[in-house]
Amino acid sequence: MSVETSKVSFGKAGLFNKKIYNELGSFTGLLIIGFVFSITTDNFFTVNNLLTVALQTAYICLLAIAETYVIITSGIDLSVGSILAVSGVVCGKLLLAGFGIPLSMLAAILVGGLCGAINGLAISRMGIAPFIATLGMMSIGRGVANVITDSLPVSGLPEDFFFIGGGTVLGIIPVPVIIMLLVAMLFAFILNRTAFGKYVFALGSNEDAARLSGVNIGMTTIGVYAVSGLLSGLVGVMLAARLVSAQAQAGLGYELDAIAASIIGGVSPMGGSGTILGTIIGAFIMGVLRNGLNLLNVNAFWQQIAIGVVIIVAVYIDKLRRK
Amino acid sequence: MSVETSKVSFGKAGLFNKKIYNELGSFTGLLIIGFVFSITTDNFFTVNNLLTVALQTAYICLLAIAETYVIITSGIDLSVGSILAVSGVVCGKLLLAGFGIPLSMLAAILVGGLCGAINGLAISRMGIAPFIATLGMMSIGRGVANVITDSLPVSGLPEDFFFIGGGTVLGIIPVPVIIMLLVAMLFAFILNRTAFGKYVFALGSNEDAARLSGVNIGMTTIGVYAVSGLLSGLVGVMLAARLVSAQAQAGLGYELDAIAASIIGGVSPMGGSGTILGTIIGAFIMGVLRNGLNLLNVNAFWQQIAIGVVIIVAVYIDKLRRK
Amino acid sequence: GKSDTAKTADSKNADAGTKKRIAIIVKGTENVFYQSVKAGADVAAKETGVEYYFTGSSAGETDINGQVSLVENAISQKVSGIIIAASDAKALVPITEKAIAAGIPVVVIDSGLQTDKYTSFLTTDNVAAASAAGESLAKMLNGKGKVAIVNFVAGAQGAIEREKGFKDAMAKYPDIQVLQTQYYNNDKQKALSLTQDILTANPDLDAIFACNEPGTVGVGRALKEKNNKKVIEIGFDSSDDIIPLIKEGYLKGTIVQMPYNMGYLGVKAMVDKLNGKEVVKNQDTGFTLVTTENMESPESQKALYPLGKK
Amino acid sequence: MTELVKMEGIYKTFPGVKALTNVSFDIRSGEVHAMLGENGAGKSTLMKVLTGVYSCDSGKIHFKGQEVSIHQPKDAQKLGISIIHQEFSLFPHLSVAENIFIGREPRNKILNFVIMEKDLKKKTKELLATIHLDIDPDTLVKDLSVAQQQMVEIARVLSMNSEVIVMDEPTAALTEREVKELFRVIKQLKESGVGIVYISHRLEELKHIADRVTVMRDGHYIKTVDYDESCLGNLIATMVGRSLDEKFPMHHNLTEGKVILEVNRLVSTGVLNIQKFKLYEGEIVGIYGLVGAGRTEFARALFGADKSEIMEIKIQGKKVVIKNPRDAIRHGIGYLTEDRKKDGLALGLSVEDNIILANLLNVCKFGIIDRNKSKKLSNQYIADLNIKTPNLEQKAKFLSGGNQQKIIIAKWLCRQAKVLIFDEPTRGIDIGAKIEVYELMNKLVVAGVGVIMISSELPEILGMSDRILVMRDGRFTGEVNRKDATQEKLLYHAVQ
Ligand SMILES: Nc1ncnc2c1ncn2[C@@H]1O[C@H](COP(=O)(O)OP(=O)(O)OP(=O)(O)O)[C@@H](O)[C@H]1O
Ligand SMILES: Nc1ncnc2c1ncn2[C@@H]1O[C@H](COP(=O)(O)OP(=O)(O)OP(=O)(O)O)[C@@H](O)[C@H]1O
Ligand SMILES: [Mg+2]
Ligand SMILES: [Mg+2]
Repeated sequence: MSVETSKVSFGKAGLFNKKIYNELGSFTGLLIIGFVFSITTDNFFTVNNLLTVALQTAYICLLAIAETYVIITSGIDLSVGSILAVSGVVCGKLLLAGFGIPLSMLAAILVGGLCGAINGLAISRMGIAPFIATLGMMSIGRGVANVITDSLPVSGLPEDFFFIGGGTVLGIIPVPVIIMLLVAMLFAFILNRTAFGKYVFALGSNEDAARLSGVNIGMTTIGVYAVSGLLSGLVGVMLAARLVSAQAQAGLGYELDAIAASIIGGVSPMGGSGTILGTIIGAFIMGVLRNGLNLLNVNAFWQQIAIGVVIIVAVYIDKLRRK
Repeated sequence: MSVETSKVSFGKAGLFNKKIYNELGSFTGLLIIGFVFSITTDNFFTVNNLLTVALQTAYICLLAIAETYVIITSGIDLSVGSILAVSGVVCGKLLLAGFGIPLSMLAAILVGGLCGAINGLAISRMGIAPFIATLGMMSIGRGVANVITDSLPVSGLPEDFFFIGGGTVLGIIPVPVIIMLLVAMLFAFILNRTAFGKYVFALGSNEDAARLSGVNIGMTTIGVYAVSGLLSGLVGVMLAARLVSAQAQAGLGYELDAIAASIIGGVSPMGGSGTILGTIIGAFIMGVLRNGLNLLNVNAFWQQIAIGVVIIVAVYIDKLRRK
Repeated sequence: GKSDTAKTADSKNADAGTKKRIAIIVKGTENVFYQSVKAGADVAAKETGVEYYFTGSSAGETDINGQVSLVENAISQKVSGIIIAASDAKALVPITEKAIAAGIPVVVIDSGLQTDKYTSFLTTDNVAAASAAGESLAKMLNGKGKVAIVNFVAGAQGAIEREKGFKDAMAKYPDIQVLQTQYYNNDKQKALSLTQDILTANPDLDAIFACNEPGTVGVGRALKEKNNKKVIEIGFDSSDDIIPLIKEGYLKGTIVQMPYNMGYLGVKAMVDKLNGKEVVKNQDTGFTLVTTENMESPESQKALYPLGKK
Repeated sequence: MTELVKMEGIYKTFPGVKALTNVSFDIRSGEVHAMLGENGAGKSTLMKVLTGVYSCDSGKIHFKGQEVSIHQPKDAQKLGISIIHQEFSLFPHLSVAENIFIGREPRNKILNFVIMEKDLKKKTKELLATIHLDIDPDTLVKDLSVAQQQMVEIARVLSMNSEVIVMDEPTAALTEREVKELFRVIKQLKESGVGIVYISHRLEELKHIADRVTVMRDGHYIKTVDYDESCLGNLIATMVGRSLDEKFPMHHNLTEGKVILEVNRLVSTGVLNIQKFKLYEGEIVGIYGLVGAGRTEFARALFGADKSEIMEIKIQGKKVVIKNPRDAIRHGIGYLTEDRKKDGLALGLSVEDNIILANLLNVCKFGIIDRNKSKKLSNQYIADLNIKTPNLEQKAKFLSGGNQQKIIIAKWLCRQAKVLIFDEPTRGIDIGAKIEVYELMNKLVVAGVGVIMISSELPEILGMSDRILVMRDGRFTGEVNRKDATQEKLLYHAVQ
């Protein structure tokens, strides 16, 4: 693909984005990383391992989609990891109380949405900076999850529950990957093709102009953080299902991974631009990197160094290409 | 002090800020929190405990001063905790190698400054978003600290070294508190009274305009992150001194505390405004809160919840007052 | 931790087919404790001529999901065997069972796993060890006093067990009051601050139990800063920072585990299994309670310096 | 007169846009060299090349006969070339004094990095006095009105003591009084031998100051002539490529339409005190006033953008409550703001997104956007308003100032509001486009829309309004009918 095509719009390039071309940079980066690992390790490029990577990355993808919405409005959500824990333990407790899998899951995800909406309220109605509001929720959520469980694992959950977090369809494709793809398509559609999506961009691009154009800033903000909470709740439920056990400590520190994935995927930290496809690529860059370095048996400390370097280099290459 | 005075400039109100009045809100918040603990516990309002709080908070204050500079330029520095660890272990290794306390400290702090300058270079020359550049450094720095020490504590340091991190002057005032106050005054002066300080504000207020006005954006950015690195290095050395042992795990997660302290203290997350005095008050709000809840013997999980709630409420009250 | 990388990197292609490769997956490679495990494994590997790699989630001990991923990676690499220190007793069960089903034997070290399909389980009995610590403390206190517990992370299996063992011992003495457990998240500085606050809040405190290395050091340093030898500290684990604290008397006693044994015996057990020999299902790797009084005894010295005195 | 600057064969392209093609230009000492051209003609780009904001693809720049290379703003500053940018380039969070002297603060003699606050303030006060601007040097720029901000920019350029000063639409944000002040300053500068480039779309200003005029079109240099009033018509024709017969197209004034908007009381302490205001269907009401008269405050309060204490208004005879812009829009009011960058456009979004932003619900079914409808609408307004953009996906920030303004107009046209408030609607748009906008307004009023036009341009107010209200200190101080209106009357009410 030559540089001259940069002005050619790819037309209706699916649900993800009008100009899929924008994502080619980070996608190339992903391919290069994958290629290097395919050569240097025996096992990277096997169906089994690739599915494993997809499964491992699906959770961070979902959280990164949440952050994408938030960061496009020029916010940040530090509470996804904690909300995830709250939803997970709520789901576990409800299952133990005998509410059945569908009902428990739904309620737990809604609890996540509620936590997110509270973030949104604090930000839009009380005027608290997103960093502080969600930092507060990060602490509160973790505390609540600990209080609910007394910090003991919630175990003895029905074995059927495992399907959501670790089951496979057609004997091979992990359920979380399917969930992630469906969610990604839905949220890409919402972002690009609905009024709400446009409001999200407008809010992040110029809040004053958006307000004066009749955008309901308050509802949009609450909506965005509620979406983030719902997705976190979903991930919480899925992680609990994968382990058939819910922990108050689940998802500690995942917020940084999720935010990093979005930004590596081209979401502007200043707000106003970003795509779901880019974010997913960003999450996979991180996921493939971790997996590949593990397969290479790189010492854990050198892995930390390598990951830091590759993240910066990947973003830099993408930057160069966009120029 | 009545609301009408809000437009009166306080003239030369010391080195911290032209308008000290702005800080009255968060300061009142701090006083209220302190007052509550003075009533509810026997030991909060004792010279001994207050000095303990000051000592515990001095480290976060220094990191928060670093973040203040960075956030005023509308950046963020996630790597302070890791840089701190690198400087700490470098200092430890140099001490073991017999370089003597002053030289080892100086070298270690400069290493911190160097890491910061690399952040600044990645941001200004490579155009990487501060979040990503410093996230990369966070990972790299931690990895380097682990590689240097093989993740074992660096112990057997000279006991004299303890003075920097835990010694007292006049038999009672902790050295870290004195260091913190001196550093705060110096950096408040630089921020308010020197050209570099103005450029920091200009960069955060309107980067395009700063460029058009001939401000050297690159050097200012590098300078700001180098300052952040130097201060992190200082804290790393001080923390190592306090334990008379350097750890690659030191300062894990401190970046969030430092950033929160700055924002609670009124630094705008969008850049362009903030004061050192406010930041110190912000750090003390968090420090007093932790100390007071510990003195109250509150269950650890309810502490998490309480801290989250109080942070949000404190910022909200400050917000209301500013209106 | 550099040798393992080099070793596997250059020998991998040459004799991947012949040599046996074992994955040792721990909770955190950054911990001194697991470094001793590795030291034991090194020796056993040399003795038996197998190869191994040593890994753990970079996100830390609470990252259960990360550890699951590491096991998955080991399975897709078709290693000969997995030695694991599980971050969670139940959560790691499905994936380890998957490994066993794929013909990869699993040896569990340090932390238990709630399945019986593993080959062998080698560990310190945390409950028994902490209980022993509690008993010896109760004796020092003459069965009377006020005791604080500072623990490393809420919810970690080891943390729960040690707290339980200690509290079980205390429960036998009605005149001993135990305060709310507080957590320092494996940060020595936080353990230090926490101790100061606990001492301020409870001027009449008699003793503190710290549940692992960072905590033991943090509490000890806090006491040393105030030159406080009145409050009795009992710790868990050993390190170069802990030993002087015992010598100086700020730390009255500490439980020393035998991680070296876990690594050494773990690899041995795995090799036996791979060679088709019988393996003991549950092995206690033991612990030693080192106190200021007994620290010069040979037994204590061996516990304190498993890698040999430098 | 000596030649200060000579630019030759300048080329500059942006992705998809040939902004400058083989342009030549020169500046002599002691002259005002005016530059004319439609929106997007390349005027600002040429000046940005001169002042180091952009590097040109090819071409030469000579300064006082020597070839120079200017790659960044600092290079130009060092040579003594400074510019007032078309778009504000101030620091909202810094004080007036800091803004003016940023990068050139008076320093302590020994500790060279320390700023002498007292000197800084003193120098600022002196400087502000020379342009008769009475503001405290400590005021933060974000607390100033648009016009005051523009004056601060002018002060900054004056403080540089440059030999060449470029003014890119300096008067777009000023009112009559400050414009006079500026012209006085320009004359002084001329006398002291400074060469000035003056870009403006207010052609009537030229007669006061211009010595030579250069015309540009579509990135090409067209010609340079000595200014002389008789040639203006000719120049306009060259500029827009056709002759314009009339400046202010007459509209068919429907006598006695129905009252569409009625304000009985609109009070906001210390800012606004409006007692009676009526707007009829099919009428254009002009609101005139000096800087800070409160016109923008009136518009914002009416639109619900600012809180007001008392607000009793009726729309089409029905009492309505407007608490926020959404309410206003729902009741059929549209508001084109005076500062397009600050609150008019989402600069990072596409042209299409900006145009349909206020109108999303009408192109949506169940919240899902009908892409074809949205494209069709946008294209229609791009054609109607002659907006120059390579495509619908172009980000708004890459359009020239005037075309950005047209996008905002398109946004409200597309919304089909019943009452439109235009705050400085023709700020920064070229003469051809102005007439298009006027014609559009006429079309709107014929269709029954009521228009409130806030403007600081007297000719525009006089030429377009059916009725003119004058504001001062947040109150209406006079009402004049179209036929009785004269400049003197309006100014009398404005300062009374
Ligand atoms: N940074 C940029 N990126 C892409 N295109 C640009 C950029 N800056 C200007 N242009 C384009 O270059 C052309 C010339 O713009 P310029 O701003 O010089 O016009 P102008 O004559 O100053 O117009 P106006 O009177 O509206 O200010 C326009 O088509 C504009 O869209
Ligand atoms: N953001 C602000 N903060 C404080 N005062 C302001 C602000 N904006 C405007 N003002 C002040 O409010 C008053 C009214 O300003 P306004 O902008 O409404 O005047 P205007 O008649 O619209 O004039 P202009 O031609 O400048 O638009 C002025 O005294 C101005 O200085
Ligand atoms: Mg222009
Ligand atoms: Mg106005």
